[in-house]
Amino acid sequence: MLSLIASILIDGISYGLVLFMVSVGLTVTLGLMRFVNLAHGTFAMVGGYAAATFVTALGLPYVLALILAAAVAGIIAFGLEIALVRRVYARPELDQVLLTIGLVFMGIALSGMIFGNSLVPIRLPEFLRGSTDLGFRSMPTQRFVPLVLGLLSLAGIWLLFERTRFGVKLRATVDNPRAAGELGINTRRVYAAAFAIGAALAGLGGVAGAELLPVEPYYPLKYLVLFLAVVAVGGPGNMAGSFVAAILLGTVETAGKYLAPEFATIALYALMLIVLSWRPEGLFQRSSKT
Amino acid sequence: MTNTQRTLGAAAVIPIVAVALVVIFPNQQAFLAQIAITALLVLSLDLVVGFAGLATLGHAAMYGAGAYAAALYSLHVWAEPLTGLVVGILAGGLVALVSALMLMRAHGLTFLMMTVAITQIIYEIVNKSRAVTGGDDGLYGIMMQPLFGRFEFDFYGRLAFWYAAVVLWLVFLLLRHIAASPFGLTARAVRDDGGRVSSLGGGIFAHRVALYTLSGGIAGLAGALSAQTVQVVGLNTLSVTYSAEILVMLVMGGTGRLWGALLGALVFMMIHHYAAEVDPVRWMLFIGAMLVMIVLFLPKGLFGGLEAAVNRLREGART
Amino acid sequence: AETVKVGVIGPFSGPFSGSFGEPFRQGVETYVAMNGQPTDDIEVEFIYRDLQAPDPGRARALAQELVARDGVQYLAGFVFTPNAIAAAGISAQAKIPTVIFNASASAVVSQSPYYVRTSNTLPQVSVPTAQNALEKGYRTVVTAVSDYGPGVDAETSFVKAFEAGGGEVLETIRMPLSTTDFGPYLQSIQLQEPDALFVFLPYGPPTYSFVNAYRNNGLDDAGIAFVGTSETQEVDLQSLGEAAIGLETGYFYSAAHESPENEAFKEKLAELFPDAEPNPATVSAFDGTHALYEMIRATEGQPDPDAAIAAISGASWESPRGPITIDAETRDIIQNVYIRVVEQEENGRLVNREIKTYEAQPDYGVQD
Amino acid sequence: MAKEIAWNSVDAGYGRTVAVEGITVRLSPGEKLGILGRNGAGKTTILRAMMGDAKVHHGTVEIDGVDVTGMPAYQRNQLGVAVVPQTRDVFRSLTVRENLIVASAERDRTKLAVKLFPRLGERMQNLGADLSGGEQQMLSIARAIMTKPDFLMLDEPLEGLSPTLAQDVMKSVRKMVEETGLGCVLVEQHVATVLDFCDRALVVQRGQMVFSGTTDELRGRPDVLESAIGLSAVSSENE
Amino acid sequence: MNNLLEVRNLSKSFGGLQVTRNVDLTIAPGDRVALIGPNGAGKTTLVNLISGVLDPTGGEVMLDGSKVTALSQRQRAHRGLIRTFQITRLFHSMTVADTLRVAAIQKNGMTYRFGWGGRSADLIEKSVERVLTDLRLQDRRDNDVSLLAYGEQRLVELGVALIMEPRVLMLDEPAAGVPQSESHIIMDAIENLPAELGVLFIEHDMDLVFRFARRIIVLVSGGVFCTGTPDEIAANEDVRAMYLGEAS
Ligand SMILES: Nc1ncnc2c1ncn2[C@@H]1O[C@H](COP(=O)(O)OP(=O)(O)OP(=O)(O)O)[C@@H](O)[C@H]1O
Ligand SMILES: Nc1ncnc2c1ncn2[C@@H]1O[C@H](COP(=O)(O)OP(=O)(O)OP(=O)(O)O)[C@@H](O)[C@H]1O
Ligand SMILES: [Mg+2]
Ligand SMILES: [Mg+2]
Repeated sequence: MLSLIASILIDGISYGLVLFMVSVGLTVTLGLMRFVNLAHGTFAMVGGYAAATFVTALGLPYVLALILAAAVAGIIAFGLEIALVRRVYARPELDQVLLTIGLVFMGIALSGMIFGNSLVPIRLPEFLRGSTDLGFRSMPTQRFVPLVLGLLSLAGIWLLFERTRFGVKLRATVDNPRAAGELGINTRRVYAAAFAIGAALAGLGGVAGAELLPVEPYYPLKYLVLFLAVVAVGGPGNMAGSFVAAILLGTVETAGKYLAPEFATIALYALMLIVLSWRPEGLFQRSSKT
Repeated sequence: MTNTQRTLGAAAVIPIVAVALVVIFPNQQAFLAQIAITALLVLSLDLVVGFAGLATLGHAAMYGAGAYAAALYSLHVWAEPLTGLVVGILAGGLVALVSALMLMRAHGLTFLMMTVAITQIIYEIVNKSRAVTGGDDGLYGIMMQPLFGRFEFDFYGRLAFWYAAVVLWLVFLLLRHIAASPFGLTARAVRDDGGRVSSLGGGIFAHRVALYTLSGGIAGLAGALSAQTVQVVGLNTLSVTYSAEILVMLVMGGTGRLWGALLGALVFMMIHHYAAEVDPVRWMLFIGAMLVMIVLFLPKGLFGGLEAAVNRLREGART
Repeated sequence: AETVKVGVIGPFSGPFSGSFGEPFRQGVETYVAMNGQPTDDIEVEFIYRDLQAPDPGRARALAQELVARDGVQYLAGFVFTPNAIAAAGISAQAKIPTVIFNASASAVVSQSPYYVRTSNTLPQVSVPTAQNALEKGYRTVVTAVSDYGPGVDAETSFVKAFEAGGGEVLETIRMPLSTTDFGPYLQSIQLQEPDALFVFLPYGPPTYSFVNAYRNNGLDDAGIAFVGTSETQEVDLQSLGEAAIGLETGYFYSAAHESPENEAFKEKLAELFPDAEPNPATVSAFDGTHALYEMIRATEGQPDPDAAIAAISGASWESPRGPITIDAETRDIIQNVYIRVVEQEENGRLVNREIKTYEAQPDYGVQD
Repeated sequence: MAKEIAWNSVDAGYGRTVAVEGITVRLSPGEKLGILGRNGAGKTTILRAMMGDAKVHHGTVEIDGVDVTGMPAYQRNQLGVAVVPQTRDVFRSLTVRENLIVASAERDRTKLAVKLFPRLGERMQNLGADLSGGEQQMLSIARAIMTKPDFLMLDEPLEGLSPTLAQDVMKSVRKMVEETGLGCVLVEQHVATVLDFCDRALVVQRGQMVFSGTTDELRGRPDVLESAIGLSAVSSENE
Repeated sequence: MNNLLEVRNLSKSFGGLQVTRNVDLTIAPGDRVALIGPNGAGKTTLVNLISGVLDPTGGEVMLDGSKVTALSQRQRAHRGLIRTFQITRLFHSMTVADTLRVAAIQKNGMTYRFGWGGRSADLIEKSVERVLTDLRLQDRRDNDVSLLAYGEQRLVELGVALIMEPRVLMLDEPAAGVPQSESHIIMDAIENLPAELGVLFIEHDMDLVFRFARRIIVLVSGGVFCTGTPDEIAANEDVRAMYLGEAS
């Protein structure tokens, strides 16, 4: 019994960390920037393909490839932001939906043409392969990647967006771009930087989560609901919220798999329904501290 | 133009386009029937998206409910088409009503994700009820009786098309009427600022539930049409992916105007069909680029763009 | 020369294009390249239509349009059961002989008197797999399949055959199709300590994640044998990498099948499509094209659906997969099922080495 | 420091519409310009033209001799112009402190803002959305001042402020004008306030400039006040 | 005397911050009461509590002698308790006339009508016309409200309240943003309301307050500081020092 609970927690949390890693970029672009970024998965996929290419074709070490992959995703996003995305911030959400869905379609077609329609594995280095013995059971070693990266990026973005002036500027720009500009903020630059950071994090997540969500052209559509769920349940724009939400969703689905295997998916969605009915703004929300 | 002229003009559009389509595409009536049914579904979606201002990825839940209900009705109760449509409306409306009670206090991303959750749960339940629904293999064996006891459903889809087109036409006229009514005006007010409407004594929750149920009923009707004309109902009718696809059609056409829904469905289906025919491998690239272009250059969707072009022509003609 | 048109409906784009759409086209074109036209004065023209996913409405519309507008005499392809069933109405009423390249539910072929199948059904491969598991001495198994039509078919027929042979099924797990993390399932299976684990998953990402999870959660160390079906499919095999080595599966085609027919087929395929893997789907389409040729020849290119179907019913030939027959009664395929084990060749490539053959397996059907 | 700001025969509006026409004014440091006019006359639009929020169809706006027409707002602010918009535009999802930090992270400045509006000091951790109307107005004024502008444009800044506070605000602004040479544009509905506070005034009627001159001159033009502002009893109210 | 509105011992806190302290207040038919006080005194909050936007932490609101504290904003509106908002809240996609129509539809319970026609529809058109005329907005009837100048939006905001034919009307700074020269349009409209109506208005413009109020309530730090006639308040040294300053 005890070991069952321990197993549920271990598997749930480690799955939750993967969910967090693949969604963390979206907490920036959708959560903070309020840009309905359905193309989040595209940047994650770009990161994944980049890492696979760096490791397999160029023989770079995994860790280096990971960092470069994030950079590649960030740079591509930066270009897209300047060319397309910035034109629709002020437009209705549905226009953003349409634009990013367009990007998703194009991303799918292009990656299929370049990398083929089958999945592309990212070869793990020796020290991440196989399993690690936890004493009473074992766990895939690779799962430590999302663990470490997840905590690092949580801390990093919390510091960046809650504790620096850049973060305040970004939130001000999102709140009221006109007023922000009139107070001397270069809103375009702030947006472009934030979008690129979001995409770079997506790229990182794409690599870190690739064992569970393997990289392939349809990646951006297949897992879209997953990304969105984490952000919605956590409360858009709330980093800690997304983190808790990811762990919660991961654990509940995992518990479902252990206890009622066929109903794991239903459990996950029922949980989502319950949380969102109970707290329509997500688990956490900013409020006045009085 | 007087109001009556305008109304008559609007009423004539669908029949004229339907005839034109049949003349241009004489051998593709099953495809045309698909377009008409999809247009009906997108029209119902416009009530939620355009009139209530709620982006949803769960509209297929009602469509699928209508489709399965009409299919089961024809398999086990009576294979008469018109009563089957009523069953579809009731099923779609019922699913909408029940989920509206949960949904209608939410909005934005929360609403979106709740619609996803509901749809996925229904999907899983239908998938698991294999004995009744056929699960993932689909529900098949539907043989409809002749329409009005006289017109046989032919495998070329001729009757299917006219059947769907007439239903679409009637629903469109009905919705146009409703859009201009006190109910429709209130819907727009609720979308703009619900809190303000309740400060005026309006029951926004009840109003939203009513609107969502109406929309669900029409989605169910579209589902029933699909079940009767395709004769197979698959789980895809209940999928989030399909919900997303019709949302794309609607936004592409232009929200809140009803015409946009029709135009979006027609254009998207046509382009998808022919792009996929010309280049089955790369058509997604084309469609993706087209969506991006529409957002950039036609901010009010295809219908908004069409309208602007017509206005410019008129102005040009005048000067 | 006179032209006979064949409409091929399949997922030439979308998530299934890698595992089905592309192999379909490769199979057809390889066959044509190897055999030329059916006769000197008949030319076959293949018209490909894209149908990404299960969507009966579109399936029906495409079939109708191919028949009415494009004037095809034959239809072919179909990956998903509901699509094949939706097109059956057209096939039956317009009398269009149709060769199913994949859709594997048992009921498909019976939906139209003009349906012929050159792929497989799940009972067909699961029953011999169960027999093999029994022969290897496994007494207890847990089954884990994806929760969709084929998965359920595989589970039902495996369980039936395994229990009929005296084995015990400890638990049957149906995993939702959207599952990405298989760890918990494998951990809980491990707790039950079965002799073996029977698996059926669709191709692509789920297979990849599952096989990795099987290795990384230490099931093989715990001595729980992997009894698979299509998991080491050639499309996925190379990307599975080391994790796949040693896995045993039962299926109807291995690219490593040793026969002159297979060699010729692989050689031509590699010549036409250097990046292609010879897949079960490629072979199904290859054989399907053979069936089409047989029917066209028998009717001399004339639309005579009943004669065409009569000509193919009961036909046998040597396919790259081994000997096959089209059942004269059911128009379904009868073929060998091979037990294979994944090995690494000297050049580093992984192959499904055939180690055992169950000959001339019919569709056992699913009765539940 | 910017030497002057100028509107050079500006036609401005929204989209294709033109809301104001032929606006020509300049303002030097230490000057106080009042803008008067009826509802919808175009007062706000004149300020917006300077910040780039209204479309300038014709003419130019300049800051210190630099033609800034078409420049993004943040550059105009960096050149020394700040605005307190009529709609206040506080960042609703940011706390009061963050609202202030956006404008400037300098501690001294924050202190200055709190000194001007002690009430804000008590509400530092509140979200902008939860502030009372008057508090939002204070925040909006404080924020603009924190960007250290050379020219401050105030669009009905006293709206919603209690009478005592309104007097304090005008005093503080006057002090800044005198001490730092701030140039100030004041859109006000109280004619008395404009006559009392400003050196010069601009009266707009239906988008047209119908008067431009010193406030003393305006006092002597009851016809303008009557027709453009609809005030017949100016003199009596001015007591 | 029967009061239209009676507020007893009303309190509200946000977390640790008490914004409304034990407020008692009555409004009788024909009352024209001004609510004044420093910024942040809790005036808007009080209106929010009375209209049902916020739930009080203590105390009661009575309408026509019956408790409405537990009722929603909507139900209170149905009983004739109508308010306007300090920061205008209009339907941004609508024209002026449609905005007023929406209000009239709610007023007449026509929300679930799926067509125009019938006598109540004429009624609606008539009341829309009347309000447009009263507020001199006839020219603007087909303009989008979001494109109006701010002052005009304030007028529409008031029009929406008027069309509801309230019994108790609470106006939160109705004249803010309206040029001095035009504030009389608003005040005239208020003046011309049926005599038996009770009006509570918040205003910082002392000219208007002293001209129109027959009773003034001064709110400080959430509590009622004093109540009196305009003359009494104007003469009150404490109020002068704290709030009025040099004004009047
Ligand atoms: N965003 C906008 N889009 C289109 N027209 C607008 C917009 N804002 C204002 N207008 C129009 O421009 C004209 C001038 O408006 P403006 O806001 O400058 O007036 P104002 O003098 O500031 O009035 P107020 O005293 O009411 O603030 C008005 O007729 C108004 O309807
Ligand atoms: N949701 C909230 N959370 C925390 N504090 C709040 C909230 N709402 C209002 N307050 C505070 O309560 C106090 C009273 O606000 P209220 O809006 O009632 O003031 P007011 O008297 O209307 O002022 P003004 O004249 O400036 O409009 C303010 O200090 C405000 O910051
Ligand atoms: Mg203005
Ligand atoms: Mg207030």
